[in-house]
Amino acid sequence: MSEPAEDERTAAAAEPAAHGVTSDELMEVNAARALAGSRTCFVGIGLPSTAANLARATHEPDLVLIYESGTIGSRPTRLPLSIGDGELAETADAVVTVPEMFNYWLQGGRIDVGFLGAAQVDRFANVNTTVVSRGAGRPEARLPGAGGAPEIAANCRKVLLVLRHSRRGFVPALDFVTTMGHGSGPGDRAKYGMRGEGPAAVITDLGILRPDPATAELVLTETHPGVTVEQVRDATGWDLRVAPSVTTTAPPTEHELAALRALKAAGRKGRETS
Amino acid sequence: MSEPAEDERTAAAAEPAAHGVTSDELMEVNAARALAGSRTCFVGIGLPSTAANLARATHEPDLVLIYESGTIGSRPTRLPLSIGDGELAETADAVVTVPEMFNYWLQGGRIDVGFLGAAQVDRFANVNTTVVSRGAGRPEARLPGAGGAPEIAANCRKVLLVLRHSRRGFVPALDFVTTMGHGSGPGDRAKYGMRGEGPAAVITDLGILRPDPATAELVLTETHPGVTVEQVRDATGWDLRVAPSVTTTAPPTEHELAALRALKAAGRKGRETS
Amino acid sequence: MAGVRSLHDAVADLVHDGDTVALEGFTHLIPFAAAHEIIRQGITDLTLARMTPDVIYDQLIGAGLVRKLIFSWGGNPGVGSLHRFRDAVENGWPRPLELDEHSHAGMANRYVAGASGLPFATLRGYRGSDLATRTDTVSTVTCPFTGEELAAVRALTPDVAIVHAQRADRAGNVQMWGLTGVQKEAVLASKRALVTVEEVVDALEPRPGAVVLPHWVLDAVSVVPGGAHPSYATGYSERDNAFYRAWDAIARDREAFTAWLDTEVKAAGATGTAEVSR
Amino acid sequence: MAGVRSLHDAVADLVHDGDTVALEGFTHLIPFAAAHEIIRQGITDLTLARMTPDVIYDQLIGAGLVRKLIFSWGGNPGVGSLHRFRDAVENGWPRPLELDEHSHAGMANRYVAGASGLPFATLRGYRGSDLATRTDTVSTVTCPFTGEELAAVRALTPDVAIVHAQRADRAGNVQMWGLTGVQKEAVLASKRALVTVEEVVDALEPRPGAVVLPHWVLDAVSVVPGGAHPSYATGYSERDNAFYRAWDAIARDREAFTAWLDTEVKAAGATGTAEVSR
Repeated sequence: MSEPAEDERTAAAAEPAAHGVTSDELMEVNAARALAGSRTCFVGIGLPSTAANLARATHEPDLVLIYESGTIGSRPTRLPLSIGDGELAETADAVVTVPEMFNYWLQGGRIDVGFLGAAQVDRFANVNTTVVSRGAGRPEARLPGAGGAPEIAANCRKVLLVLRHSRRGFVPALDFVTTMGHGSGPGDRAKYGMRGEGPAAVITDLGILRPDPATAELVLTETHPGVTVEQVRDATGWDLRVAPSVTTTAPPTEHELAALRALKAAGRKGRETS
Repeated sequence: MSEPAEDERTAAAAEPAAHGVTSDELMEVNAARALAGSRTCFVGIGLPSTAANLARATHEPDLVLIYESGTIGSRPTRLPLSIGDGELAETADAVVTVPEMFNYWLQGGRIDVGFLGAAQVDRFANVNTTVVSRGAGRPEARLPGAGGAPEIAANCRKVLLVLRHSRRGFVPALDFVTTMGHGSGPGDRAKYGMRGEGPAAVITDLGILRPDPATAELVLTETHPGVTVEQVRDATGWDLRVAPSVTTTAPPTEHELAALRALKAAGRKGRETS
Repeated sequence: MAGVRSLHDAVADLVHDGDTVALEGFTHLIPFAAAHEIIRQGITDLTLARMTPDVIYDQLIGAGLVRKLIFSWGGNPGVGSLHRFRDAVENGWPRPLELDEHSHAGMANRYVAGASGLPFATLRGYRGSDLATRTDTVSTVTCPFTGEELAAVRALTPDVAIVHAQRADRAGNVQMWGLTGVQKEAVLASKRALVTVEEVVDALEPRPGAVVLPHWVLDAVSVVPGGAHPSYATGYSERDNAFYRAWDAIARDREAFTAWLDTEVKAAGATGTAEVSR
Repeated sequence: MAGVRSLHDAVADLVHDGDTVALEGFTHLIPFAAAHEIIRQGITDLTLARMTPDVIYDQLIGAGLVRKLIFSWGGNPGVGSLHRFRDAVENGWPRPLELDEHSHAGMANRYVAGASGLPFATLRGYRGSDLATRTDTVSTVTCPFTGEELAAVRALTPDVAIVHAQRADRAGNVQMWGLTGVQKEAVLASKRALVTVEEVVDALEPRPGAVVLPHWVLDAVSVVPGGAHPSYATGYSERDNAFYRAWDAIARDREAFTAWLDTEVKAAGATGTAEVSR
């Protein structure tokens, strides 16, 4: 369920966007904002963890962070490298076993938001983190696999996805459906007996896509400052639908940006010294 | 699974047997001896708990006592009144939840002996602790119910039963089968997919019955000192089979008797002061 | 989201006539004070669920508030029968009592299924027993891999769970330790949950064997020191075994029981002195 | 019955060619030293089970000892791919690797079923996912009460479980705390179990969050201080994140990996200095 190569990609994507803000920072700030009003979040490692911790550091100080390693209510002071960093347990309200986490807490339907990364997403916000085809005669490229994602997406009240925008990531057809988002359209989640409403937003470094309530197909609803609709359509592997009025996301506030950069600096420092 | 009225009955049955030893003490000492060679015992409250604690105090100091309240390796200094007395937890190697106890420890097939009491037993060592018929037109007499017994008897490697001998208790046909012992004879446990060998002995205040390996029917194999075979047959509600050579149980040693009386005195004292 | 509330208000808000209520606690931490508040408020037609009914359910049953009991072992541990329970089952006094009777393993797994959001649980249980003939919440399921037939029990999802714990913090997070039985499962299986605690503290220092229930899975926390008596709260009190033994004589007689209920529960509550709550 | 034994002897006795082995630990307490001993002894044709294969399985796979992997997430957490795992899957180097791939919820429940003596477990899982099309250990089961169809996963019952823990007492009882993941389930699901520990102490003082595994469910305990490195043991060490990042470059290249394995595992073991055991 995680972004496998967070560190490397962050470095690559660090070119400044508008106002000295990188496109990754726009993604992360908007991903954090998407948690407004949520009480509990099942947090994937990598970008989702950055977003959830930023939300805690800014507008949702009481957000309960839940990591699949068994921690409930973690309050890390730095971004964890792995989902089982010691600080996640030491600062938690409760630590439970992994089976208890998946059965009582996730499957029990108690968690507001499942926040996931993805390698490939399709127009119905289904996710592939398993294998990617490299064409005829070549072996499939192996991704990490499902992790907790299929059941996180099925059992949380809603799902947020965060990943960088590219034609490699936003594909017309998944090579493998690891995690069902909206299936093949409206009604599919109900047909499969899934609890939550499914993916409510896909936050990228270019903007935000949301499912059309009527068709469940992802629609571009917001772009980040300085990003055009055409840029987003170019970076999407299918003919991306666009909302009648696409708005621009508010630029990061100084507080958001400072909090995000402090979290990341603490994470780097923590990783070097530990 | 427990003897409901331990205290009252102990008082009533306290008339001295041979050598100043009561018939209850003979039962308890022999019940403790039946644990020889066992490593782990799932302990019912009442007589089984007395026996298991006496075994620990005498010949099986390393016997691991497991109580369904969740304690593994309890070392009580006095006989607990209930299965959830604080000392059982405080002295345990581990305390687990009740579901974990039944699923991982009992159903997992890890426990050598299940030690149970009973209200009614039949010739195949099936047990009733649910309801007793009081005859036509009268309501059934209500007993406490199953507790852990059905799964203890199914999942431990073997089962020991301990109860006082009477025609009310040793009946030709159970009014209700709460807990299957040997069913209706050999092969029944295998038919039901049960793990352990089932009841290996029924220890009473008069002697010891054991299942005939060929028929699974309980046979009188031992009487306590001063008890005749006729006495046992008279106290049994069916035509009790008797082994070709019935032996006499060894009288309690001074050590056994002293340990038993010390445990009971500590139990009484603990109950009064707590 | 749990708020710290008076026991009176919490019970009045969360427990309604006709509800299925699980007041759990395996010998330890039995929520007697909350049961007494239910009695004082006369909340009735209840279906009560509990592995070990114990004296707490003897009192609720004798008070005439219970229509049905879901359980696996109904005795006064180490002492004898629950006479009010028996009187209700055998003689219908003060009203008939319907039973849904299980083994401990079955009851524990019914709560596990409820807590896990599953409609049933699987176990190696009830084999060769007549229990399954008297309930419609035991069935069978076949393993799709091995073909083996196993017992299935229906998930238990009470309307309300009530448990007692040692402590809560000011946010309403609850901490309990010692024998924690099936309480977490009962709370998580239920639609609503009330916890009575010995005290509220500033911070829940981690303790060996402690279970923490986050405030956001609870609906109310009430401070009721001694709220488990005659059961106990490890670290705060000891089990009042003398009360359990004395209960036998009280419960054996309908009049003695009724008098006890009037003076010790109904009158005590009216003056507000029996349990300090805030 | 666990005895305290040298890691060499414990591994030699308990782990055999062709076994299914679960070396568990969710980021925390990963039993690296035991894995290195398996590599030194060249125990091969293994089926490895683990929720999060991590660098430990990258090493075993790269060493050519693994025939099949049962898992749910195979990455280097926060860093990137497991290159030896990918090389085996994508290119069959040094040998082909068969996969039995699950979700975390499915894997956790496979261990739960194993620990519980059940042939399968039920969950709300795999719905709408292609995962079930590539494994024969996911199926469905129908609730006998509601008719709902749910996912069933086959019990996982490894031949051997190997875990790392903080401490053991002289009887071989083991105590671990911090993130304890799925280790208890893995140990109880397996036919044999080996635990490496940081130290042996006279008595296991109770600790918050501690899990105790009694000696009588274990087959051997070996004292291996630092035996989880580069993973960590809460209270004894911190996660060596630098090693995890450095692993990416080592594992990316077959020759670099082979050289690393020779010097850091095979040679180190030969001199007996890498892990102190007794």
